[in-house]
Amino acid sequence: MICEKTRLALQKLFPTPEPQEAPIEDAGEEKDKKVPQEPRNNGLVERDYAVHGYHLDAQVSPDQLLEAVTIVDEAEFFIESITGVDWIKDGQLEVIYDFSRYDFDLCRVVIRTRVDRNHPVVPTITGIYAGANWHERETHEFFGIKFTGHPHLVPLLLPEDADFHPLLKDFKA
Amino acid sequence: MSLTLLNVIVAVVIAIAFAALNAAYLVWAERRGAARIQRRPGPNINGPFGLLQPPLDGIKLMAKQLTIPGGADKVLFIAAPVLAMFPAIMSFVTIPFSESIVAKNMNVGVLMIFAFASTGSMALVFAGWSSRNKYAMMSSVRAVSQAVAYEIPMLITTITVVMIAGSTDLMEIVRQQSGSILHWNIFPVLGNSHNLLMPMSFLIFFTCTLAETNRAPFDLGEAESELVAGFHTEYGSMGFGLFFMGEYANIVIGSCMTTILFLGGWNAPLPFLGFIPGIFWFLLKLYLLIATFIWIRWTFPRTTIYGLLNLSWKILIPLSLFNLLFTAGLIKVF
Amino acid sequence: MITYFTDIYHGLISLFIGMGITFKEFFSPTVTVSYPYETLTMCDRYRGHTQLIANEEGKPNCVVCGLCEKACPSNCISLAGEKPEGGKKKVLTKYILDFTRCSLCGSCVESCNFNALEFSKEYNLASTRKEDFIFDLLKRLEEKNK
Amino acid sequence: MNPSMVTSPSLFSVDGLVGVVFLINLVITIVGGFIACNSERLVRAVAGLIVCFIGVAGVYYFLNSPFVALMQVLIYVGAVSVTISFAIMLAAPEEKKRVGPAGPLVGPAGFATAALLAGGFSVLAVRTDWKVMAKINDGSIKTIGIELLTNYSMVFELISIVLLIAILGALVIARSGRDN
Amino acid sequence: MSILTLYNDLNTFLVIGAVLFGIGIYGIVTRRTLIGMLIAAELILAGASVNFMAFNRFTSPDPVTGQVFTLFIMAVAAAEAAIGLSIIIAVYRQFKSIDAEDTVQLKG
Amino acid sequence: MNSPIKLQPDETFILNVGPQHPATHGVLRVKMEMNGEYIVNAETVIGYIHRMHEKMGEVKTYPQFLMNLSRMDYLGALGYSHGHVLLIEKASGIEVPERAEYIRAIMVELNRVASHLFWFGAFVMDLGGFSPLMYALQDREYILDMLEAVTGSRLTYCYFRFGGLYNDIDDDFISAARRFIPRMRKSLKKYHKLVTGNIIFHKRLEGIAPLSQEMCRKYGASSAVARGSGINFDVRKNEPYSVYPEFDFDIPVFHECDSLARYKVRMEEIEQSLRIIEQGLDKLPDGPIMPEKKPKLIKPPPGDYYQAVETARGSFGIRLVSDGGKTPYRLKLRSPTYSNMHLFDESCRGMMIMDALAFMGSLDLVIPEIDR
Repeated sequence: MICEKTRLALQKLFPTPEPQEAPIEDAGEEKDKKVPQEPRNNGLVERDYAVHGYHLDAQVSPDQLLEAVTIVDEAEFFIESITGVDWIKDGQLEVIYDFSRYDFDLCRVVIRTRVDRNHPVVPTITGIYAGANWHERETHEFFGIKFTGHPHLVPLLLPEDADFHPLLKDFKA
Repeated sequence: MSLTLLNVIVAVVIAIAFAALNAAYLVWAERRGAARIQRRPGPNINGPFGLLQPPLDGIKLMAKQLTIPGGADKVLFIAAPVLAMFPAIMSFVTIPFSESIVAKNMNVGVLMIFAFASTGSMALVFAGWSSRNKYAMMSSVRAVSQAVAYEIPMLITTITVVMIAGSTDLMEIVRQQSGSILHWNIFPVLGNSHNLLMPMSFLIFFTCTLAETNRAPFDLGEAESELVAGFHTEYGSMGFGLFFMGEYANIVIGSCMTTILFLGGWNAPLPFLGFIPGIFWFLLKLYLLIATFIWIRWTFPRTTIYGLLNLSWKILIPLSLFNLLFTAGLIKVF
Repeated sequence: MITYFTDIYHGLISLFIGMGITFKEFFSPTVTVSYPYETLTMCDRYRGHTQLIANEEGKPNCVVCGLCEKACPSNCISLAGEKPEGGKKKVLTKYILDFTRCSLCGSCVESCNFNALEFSKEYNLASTRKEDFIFDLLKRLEEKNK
Repeated sequence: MNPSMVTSPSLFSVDGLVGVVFLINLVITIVGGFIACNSERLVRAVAGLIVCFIGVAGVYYFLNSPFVALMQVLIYVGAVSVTISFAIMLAAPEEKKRVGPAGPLVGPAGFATAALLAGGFSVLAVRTDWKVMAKINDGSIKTIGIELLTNYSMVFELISIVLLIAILGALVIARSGRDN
Repeated sequence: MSILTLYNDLNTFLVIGAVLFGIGIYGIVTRRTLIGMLIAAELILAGASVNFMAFNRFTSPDPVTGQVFTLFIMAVAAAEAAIGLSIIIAVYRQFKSIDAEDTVQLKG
Repeated sequence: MNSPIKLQPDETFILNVGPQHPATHGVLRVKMEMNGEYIVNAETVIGYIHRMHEKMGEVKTYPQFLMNLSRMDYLGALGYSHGHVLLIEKASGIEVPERAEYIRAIMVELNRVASHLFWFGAFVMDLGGFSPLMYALQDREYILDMLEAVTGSRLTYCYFRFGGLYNDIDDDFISAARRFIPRMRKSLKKYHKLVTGNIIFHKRLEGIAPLSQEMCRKYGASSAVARGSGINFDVRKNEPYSVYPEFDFDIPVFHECDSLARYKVRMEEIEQSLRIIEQGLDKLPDGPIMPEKKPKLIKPPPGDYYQAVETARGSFGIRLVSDGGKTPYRLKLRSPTYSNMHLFDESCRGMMIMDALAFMGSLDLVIPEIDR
């Protein structure tokens, strides 16, 4: 129900449905790890909840992000968390937004966006979700991703003078 | 006049000793009582029943260094704890513990105690101000508004009792309550007034005593979950010790006043028990009241500052004013 | 106006109920144990620091396979062994447990396939020196055997 | 130490001790007054005021009027000083302004004026031949009460009206400032 | 007339009154803030009260008059403190200062 | 409580509540801009005990990370471990025996009761009442004794394993748990009489810090913070996991949105947890506690997995990004109080400091869990 609605709403962001599936999505199947994984293309994928724990997985480009989050906001989702993943082999950083609903009509939506590792800039969603503030600050200090338009982008958990980003894969303590 | 002045000086010395002893052992009683309420044993290692704990604590406090925070007003910082003890000790002078045990009975005894009690809040103001600490500062602002708010119903209720007794002499007030338990001011049956509102004025007076002595649930001045330790945040060693003793001395004074004004002072509850000396009954009532103080402290959560002021201005003051008018009417009619 | 008085009344009643409860508690027995004078026995599965299990001869069961060392998430185990002349099995010569880093997860005990490690019931450990918590378990075993 | 010791009571007699206490009391009063007017910090001034007023209460006690002495403590220390310290806390929360004399010349000039006035009054008082009466009031609260409600009932009423108006006025002024 | 019997002499009390009065005058002239002036004014009133009480004790045919006057002065002082302080607080709200010189503009 | 006094910025001062303050229960610091007793602005400063569990997760193998979860929230440790083991089991397809799942549920609920009891005591202590803490600790001690007899530790349990449990429960535990339930119900009645009914307590919490549903949604609040605002949300019901669908229990929801509602929700949750424990003990099947076939080395296939569980403090989410290796590629721990605490800054504006600290107490904070 709500999943379907959200899927349709999010689908509008991607004018042409992407036919191909990136290898990373094929969980459960045994894959040869030697094969270099291609970065996944933008698009919307429905996931198996029993395996992955969420329903919709939308990868958008950074400039589509606000649009996608607005759709989620209008469908009355709450923000669960924001985090990053460092895909060092692809030279990319991924920002993952988790959304869920205060409802028995279960639907978990994951919105993700990928940015260049050397120039990680993502628009902030604090204007839509005030609670994204801390999550974005945390992602900023752990990954060095800049959230443009963030009201108070200073270190939250790390010391004030920390100039490193510990969750980057090339960080060695 | 000259002899009485000497008496007063001697009495002050005795009062200091009494206050200090009481304060020390009330700390012990408080800790034991709190522990029992919380099903713990409490201090029980030093001496029998832990009775050596207070002197040892005192020695520890005195052995510590008195630190004065930078930027503090040194003179006031040191003067404040002394000022906290001063009114309580002065008040002991005029309290009649029995028919014969009184340092200096004054015919304005009631006034004397309230005059000195009212200076107590200034100690908190000075302590809070001179510490140069924001928590202490906020605490002293609270202490002032609290003192102003609760002095009024307390005085009005006292005036009610004074009107019934027709005297401000503490001994005279107690003498009029002699007979049996039913003659005490708290019970309106056989007493002087037949005022049915007396139990209520007892409750008002007792509540005001709790508030005036900064005891839980009215301990907003030192609300440790908000203001860390309030006005004595910056005090250590004997400065803290004096505040502590001052608090307990004030409790003793407040309970003495409650005993005298409402519970018949040194009078025995039943006439045939009169062979037991009055001091026994006085101290029994006094320590029962103090036990209630302790009991209340370990039962209730703390009020808020506006809840406290609302209680005073919206409930206690109107009720005590009504009580005053009612009593005046009764006295006029009968 | 009526609510004014009923509020006061109910408030007072609630206060007296609370005082009644603490009054009852005042006369209930204490539930605490005054610790240094009385102690409780630890339950069977209590997790103190680990210790070596000895066989009948008083020698440790350990065969120095090093599984516990690998399993430990905090790298607090270091052990060494040597093959004595003519012997078949390796013999433990050193088993150091850095208890300052141990988080008592039990991975080492679980990983041991030779019944050589167990949790002790030791809980009275206090020291002001860090070095006191670097245990030589072999030595401890010898002391225990004495 | 004192040449007129012969006619005076011994220092260690009871009367002598009373005299010593009175002198201490005097010193407390005057010193308190000086602190109240000279200290830079207003809170210290309030402390001085309290010390001074306790001294004044002692003076009243020596004038055989314990009731007025206690009223002095109750009203000045318990009420007026508390109110003043309240105002200090509300008005100057961070103690930004140290409070001293207004100008370099005001201090000496003020001191001269004050000294002249005080000295003049003292000389006037000492020079005048007052008719001291042997009759001493008994300091009883009852007499004062009866007098207040009979001969001086006008004063009594006036006090009540003044206090009432003061309370109302204070409320009105403090309230109206709040909306600005 | 010894220094130890001063408390039995009318002149002593009159001099105390005069000294308190003088201190008060000095304070009122030199203080810059309104609260300081108020404190000084209280001292002046105290000086007057001491005089009243002294005359009441030593020379009055009616032993109550002076005491009643002193009580009256106390009530007036309390009222004055209340009014004065509420004015001070109102002034502070207006000017963010309790310095008498900052508040010359009395247009409100 | 909105301030009736117009706030003027030049009259404010900064008050540092924390990092060492009796009301913050740990090293939390709130920089408050105050106007007298009123808070004009507040900024929460966290991270004083940040330990970077997420990075530890990336360098440790899956079993080695097990014990870290109990260090996150030292009061309700088992709930967090539960989320972790469920996630890894889901990702690597390990079947869990039914008995193990039941025991897990019982343990988690016991731990939840223990955590709520401690919160109850600490919350009342924040409000100035000391004795309820001691009573709550007595009941909690009973739970800890039971848990210690099974798991071996009292606070930072390392009990759940991938696929099952560290060791089985015995009859002593079952009988102790059965005895505990009526005892706890009796204590709950006492707490309600002593604390909930108390007029002072009531006046302090009623109408304090109302949180709208919209606000909860925007900040992602969960647990009692959401349920006290009338949001019917509990991961155990909304997104059933483990054996929770087998149990009959209710989600307590209160619509007053204030601190008192949050308090009531948690107290009611204790009762519901007792119901779950009761049913769990009744339905407890026999069987093994570890699966028969379990991969020696846990290597979840590459992919992105998410698991949410309801811990004592709210909806705990754990995300695993696996590249098929021995260690996780990325492990994200979404802690519930992180979101709940985030609310504080915005909603405490204009409140008095004592109300704000009562509100902070009602959020049920465990600082290591915020900082991770």
